Amino acid sequence: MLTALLVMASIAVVLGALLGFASIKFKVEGDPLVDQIDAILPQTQCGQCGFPGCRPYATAIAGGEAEINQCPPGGEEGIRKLADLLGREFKPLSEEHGVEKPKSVAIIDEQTCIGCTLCIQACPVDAIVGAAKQMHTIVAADCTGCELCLAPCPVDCISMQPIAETVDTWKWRYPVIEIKAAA
Amino acid sequence: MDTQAYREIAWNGIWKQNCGIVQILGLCPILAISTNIVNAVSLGLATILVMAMANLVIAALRNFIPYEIRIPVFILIIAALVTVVDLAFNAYLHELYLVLGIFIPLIVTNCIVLARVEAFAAKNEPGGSTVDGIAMGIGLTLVLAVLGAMREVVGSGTLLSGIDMLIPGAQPIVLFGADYPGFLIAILPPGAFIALGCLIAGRNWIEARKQARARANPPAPSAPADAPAEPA
Amino acid sequence: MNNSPFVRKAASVQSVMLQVLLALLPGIAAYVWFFGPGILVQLALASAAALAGEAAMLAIRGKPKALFLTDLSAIVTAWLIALSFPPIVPWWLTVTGTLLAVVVIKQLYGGLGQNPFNPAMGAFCLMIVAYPALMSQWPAAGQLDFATQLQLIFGGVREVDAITGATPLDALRTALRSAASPDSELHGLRAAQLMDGPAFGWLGGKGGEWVALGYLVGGLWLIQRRIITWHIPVAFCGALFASALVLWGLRPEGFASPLFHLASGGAMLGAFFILTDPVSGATTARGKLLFAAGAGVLTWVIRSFGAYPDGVAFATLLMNILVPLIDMKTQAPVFGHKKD
Amino acid sequence: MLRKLFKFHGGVKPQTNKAPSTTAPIAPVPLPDRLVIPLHQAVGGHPRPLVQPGDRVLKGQRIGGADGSLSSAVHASTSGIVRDVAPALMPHTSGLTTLSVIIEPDGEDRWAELDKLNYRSTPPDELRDFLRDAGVVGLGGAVFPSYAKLKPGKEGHLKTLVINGAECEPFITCDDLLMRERAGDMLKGIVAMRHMLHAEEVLIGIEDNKPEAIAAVQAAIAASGEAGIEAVAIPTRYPAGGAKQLIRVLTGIEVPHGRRSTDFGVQCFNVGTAYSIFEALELGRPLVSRIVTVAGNVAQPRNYEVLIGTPMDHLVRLAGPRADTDRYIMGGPMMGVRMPAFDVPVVKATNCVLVGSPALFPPPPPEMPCIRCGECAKACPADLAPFEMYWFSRSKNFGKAQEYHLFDCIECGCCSFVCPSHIPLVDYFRFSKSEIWAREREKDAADTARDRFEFKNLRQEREKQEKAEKLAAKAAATREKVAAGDAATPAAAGAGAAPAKPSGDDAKRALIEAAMEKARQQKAQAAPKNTEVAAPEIQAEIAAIDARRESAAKATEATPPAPGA
Amino acid sequence: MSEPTALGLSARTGGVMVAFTIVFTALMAFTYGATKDQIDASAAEEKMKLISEVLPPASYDNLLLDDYAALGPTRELGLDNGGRVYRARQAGQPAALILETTAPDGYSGRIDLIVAVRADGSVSGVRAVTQRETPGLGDYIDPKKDKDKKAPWITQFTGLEAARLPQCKVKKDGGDIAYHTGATISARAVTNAVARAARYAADNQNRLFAAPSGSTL
Repeated sequence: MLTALLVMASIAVVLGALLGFASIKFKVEGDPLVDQIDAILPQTQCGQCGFPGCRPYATAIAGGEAEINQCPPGGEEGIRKLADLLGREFKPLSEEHGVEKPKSVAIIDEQTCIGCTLCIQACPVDAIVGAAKQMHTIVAADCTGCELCLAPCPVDCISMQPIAETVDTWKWRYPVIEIKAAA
Repeated sequence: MDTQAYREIAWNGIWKQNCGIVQILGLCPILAISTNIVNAVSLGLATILVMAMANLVIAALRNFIPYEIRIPVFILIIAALVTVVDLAFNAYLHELYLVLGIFIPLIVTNCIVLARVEAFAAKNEPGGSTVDGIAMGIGLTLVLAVLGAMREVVGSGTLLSGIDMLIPGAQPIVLFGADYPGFLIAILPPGAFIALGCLIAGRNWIEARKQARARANPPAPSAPADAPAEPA
Repeated sequence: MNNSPFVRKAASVQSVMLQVLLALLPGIAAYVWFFGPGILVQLALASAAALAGEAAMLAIRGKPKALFLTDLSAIVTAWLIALSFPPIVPWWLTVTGTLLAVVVIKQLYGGLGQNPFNPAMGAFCLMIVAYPALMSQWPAAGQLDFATQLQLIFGGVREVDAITGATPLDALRTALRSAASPDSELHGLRAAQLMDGPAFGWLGGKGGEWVALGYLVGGLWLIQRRIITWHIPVAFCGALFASALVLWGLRPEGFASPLFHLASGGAMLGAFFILTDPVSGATTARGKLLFAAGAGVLTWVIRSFGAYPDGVAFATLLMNILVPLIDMKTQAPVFGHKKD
Repeated sequence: MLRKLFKFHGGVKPQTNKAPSTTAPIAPVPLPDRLVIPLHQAVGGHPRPLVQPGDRVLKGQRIGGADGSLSSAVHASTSGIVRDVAPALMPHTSGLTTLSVIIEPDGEDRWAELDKLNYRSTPPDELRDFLRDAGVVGLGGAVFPSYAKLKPGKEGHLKTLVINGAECEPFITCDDLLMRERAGDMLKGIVAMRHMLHAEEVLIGIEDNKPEAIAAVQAAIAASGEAGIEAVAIPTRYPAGGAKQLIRVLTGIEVPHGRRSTDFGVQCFNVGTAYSIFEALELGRPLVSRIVTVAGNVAQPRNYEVLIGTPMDHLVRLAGPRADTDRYIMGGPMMGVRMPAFDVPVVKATNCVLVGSPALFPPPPPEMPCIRCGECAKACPADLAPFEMYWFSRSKNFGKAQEYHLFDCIECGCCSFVCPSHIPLVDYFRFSKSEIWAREREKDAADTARDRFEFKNLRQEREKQEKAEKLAAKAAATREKVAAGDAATPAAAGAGAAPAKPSGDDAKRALIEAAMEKARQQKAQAAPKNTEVAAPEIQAEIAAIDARRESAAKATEATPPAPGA
Repeated sequence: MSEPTALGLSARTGGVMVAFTIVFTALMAFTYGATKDQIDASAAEEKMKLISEVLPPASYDNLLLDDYAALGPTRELGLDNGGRVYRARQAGQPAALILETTAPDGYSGRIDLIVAVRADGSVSGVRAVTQRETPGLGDYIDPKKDKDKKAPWITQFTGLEAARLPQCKVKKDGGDIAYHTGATISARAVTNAVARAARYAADNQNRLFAAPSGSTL
């Protein structure tokens, strides 16, 4: 009886000490999860999720402070990827954060623009060029379609235009050949 | 904790996070012991007992357990409780003990016990933890019971055979008469997998239908009471 | 409107399946000749059950019935079931087995092309585990007339112990066990001597060897028609032969000869018709060799040491599980990426 | 003289249907009313237009200039007037438009002044620029600018120059007829290419179902007296005319996906390309026409010498299309592209206009599930496992599809051709490829956006810091000044320090001001925001009104417009 | 709480671990002590129940479980690691021997049996203790698995007289014992083991009864 107790106790001492030691020695720093989440997010930096940019949202998801369904530009596919990555259940896009829209770019109506630079400050990716009292223009290739420039414009000269399909962006559709029940 | 929270925990354990057919934990005893209802339910009851006690004890002691050694301590506590139950079965329900055999000690390694302790009891107060342990145990027992019933009925055409081990003098129910040839595979291990697969499919089907119906007529937006800390 | 290519070869699933059915005919003819026309009743039963099960499942799953019922894949499954079950199992056993194959093993996994397991062999395994006694009773060649067979198939009470025996495979294994035991009168006899009984022919079971020859002929025709390739039959037979040869060579009194293994049980049916099922089998050339060789070795192991008499069905299912892995690991190098 | 030939894996033997269109010689085509010449006809950058509506152009005049490192010029195919430079429907399944020059012929078909060139005495770079400006591209169907391929590899010379006269697609005979009728000129083009590439040997691969062409080419070689050029008959099997397959058959070399064949000492050109190089170098004529087979559902299948930009229906009318014609296919039945309309123009890539009808090319039978029979893998000339790629493409598991070498697929159509389940395998692969490309574009865009966002944050942080430093410095300086000035001239100090006087007080005022400004802005924003509920037309109207007001009262302060309603 | 050092934390976790170990080991020890007698009694009862199936309790009057002789490896009984022989006595006179025996040649491996042989050489009864024969095929040697509940196959050995022992073979081998088609091997293995055990009991009866209780032969 006593032997058993002694054996158990000594195992306990060794094990306990070892684990305590290991927990300090092998501490893991950093959080690669945030990077993985950030890679899934569309990087529009639109803030519709309620966070100031994609990375802060990724950090919030990793920390369990945000749901995975708050990113309208990422759409349903983005939510599915996040759900897969995190092993969470898929949820439809939360309506309070917006709806999925076709990819667009902002266009400045150059007749109306007064050159106030407010949109330049709002643009998260520096895709608007121009200077005070000068007409602004948007670098379409860099525009993420975040719509953040729409609200600050005092003369509402910015509009969103869906990206048109070209031969280079045209996609073959998923082949669907109807099998008729009568066939 | 209020009643609503307890109800949430219970529902979680019995249906939403059912360890048998949702988390698919503890397969070894589920598959091995569910050859008939009596064996299945007996092991289920033993597991409920262990889970309730383990959750209670660990929730009560959770503030004294350093984070670094929590797993060995949990295992130690669970092992001790299982040993107690094992010895008790051996002493007072010996015949059943012979049938359940190795599976009572194996409760120690049943992932569901450690999973609940780690995921719930270590973070919640004893009352809720006990309810969680019991609910999870009931969830497991229900799966075991249904599985046992399916396999027993299909495999040998009886129900509650071996009930006399629990209640002396009780008689099993013979469903299809003595001439029933028996679908032997149901009682053998492959049958356990097939039956469990059917159960999982059945639950998924119910859930899918529920979701489809919810999508068809969305409920008025109301903030549902958040379940207590539930790991993903 | 469709895109290129705008022309197509005249090939269809239906014609593939039809040729498989035709290739089974020589074996069936030998079967009828030696064991009586009872097998035809079983073939009809299985076919009817398969079509009924398929139709019901297609209706439930909302799939086009006419298209899938005429692809003949259910009939192929039905025939393989009837040919691998003992010819005198009761009708309900054939029907249950076929329904399990078509409904559970094929349709529940998604129907044609989706089943990871060979439906016929899946049904065989389920049935032999569920009804081992019924599935182990084989009449010897010419033993039963058609009336008795019909009575056994459709009749109620079966006094089968008196009139049937085990398969030649099982009989020889039993005899070899006895021969190995010092208590037995058969002690010390070799396989060739043990095969002196009325159940045995010159290679395998009496009659059974001719049926196997029929399957071989049909299978060779399938290879010639390019429906199947040589890889699977050759690898399976080779592996079965080789593994049997080793222990037979060492202890001929304890193990059956390689030729006996090839000529008995489901070996030929498996080699040409079951393992070659493209849906559940390996598809790459090297994968086919590996898959079939594995099945061959497993067949011999199960036959020699397992709890059930024949091993083809279990070996097939076990190798079916490995198919995705085998296929993944045996991808042929693609154009330009070969290492010379 | 028998050459050791190699085999490529797979392939199929569809009915060739070549005989009817080879009975008559190549015929000219009368000038159409209108030529539509797309500016982007070759792989690479979009050429920029060099003409404007109303311009008069001569045949062979450049109308599109090569743009970027890989691009090829475009020329007027006949003399006439430029009617328009506008997007027009292009010969592509998508039915999209592309910037095109629309020319109304004047009927004179007058050549512009042509420069010839002695290739033997011209430096290689100049020669390549000349060919680029002559618009010479691969006429086998890939339309890759030829000048970019006419560079010897790193070693400075090439082992084998392969000339592709295999023409494996059913129905198409344009190369066959070219070789029969113009073998001598074509050979001159080949000799020029050999010169540019410093090729040791030239192998002209021709499928053995074209004995006349083989004989003609052999005769031309004999006549030219060139050594080291050989016309090789290769077994007829589709797709023997695929560049990689032909190289494999003739040399045994397999050029992997994503590698240049010059790295392996081989380069491959189409016979049509060779002929147009001859025309460009020896006659100075840029690529303005090509030989096109018209076949299929027509009364007299035949080959025509067609001006680039000729509408296809104009061309097909000559061959007598049958009444049940329902589509044109550009190319052959295996890899051809269904045209979105009948009047799309013939372009440099058009080797054949295949006229289709439901009877000739019936719609495929219903698609059955894949039974993994492996027929497609047996037929695949790229040694792929199409059924696996199909499985993953169908479930949109693109990563896995790529693992099975999706991008090695040459879309030859052999797998779809043999599939007993009638699965449109190639369609799935096209779908997957374009999805993967789209995703890569998206990912690149996201990465750029991330970088730019991070940079902006960094910049803002830096600016804030600099501002704070500046402020602090300024404050310190003022304080010093105040401290110093207190004794001397309090009045001056008061004036000077007013904006940044006691820091607490000042900051507070700035805050208040900022808040007020913000409120003003918000108010300003709120007003137009009301209009968001209005219909887009009304919004546009308001915008227009605003614009007018804006321009009218430029000098005056822009006041927020009153709510529209 | 400040950042602990590795050694400090080790000491603390080690200490806590020991405390938990001592408390819960004590709990187990206590339960063990409390249930030990009951468990022993249950185990003995279990054994007696099995024995009573092969030998009626009325045919002896000694404390059977205490009156045994241990056997070393015994080839005749198929015991590779030894076993026990219980000796039933009526009024001090030999009544029966209960032998643990093993049939090594079952279809799926060894079959452990207990065989009761009366002093007159007849077989009183046989039971399979552990077996792994093919379910539904060869497992009828265990009466619990035998479909024929009224006359299980193994009861053919009950009361088998000494004179009939030479015929203790399956019918296929020319004996009296019936078997099921397709599953000869299991039946033959058990039958042969019973015959061997009976022969061994007859040959060694005196020696077995004479050995002191608890001794090893």
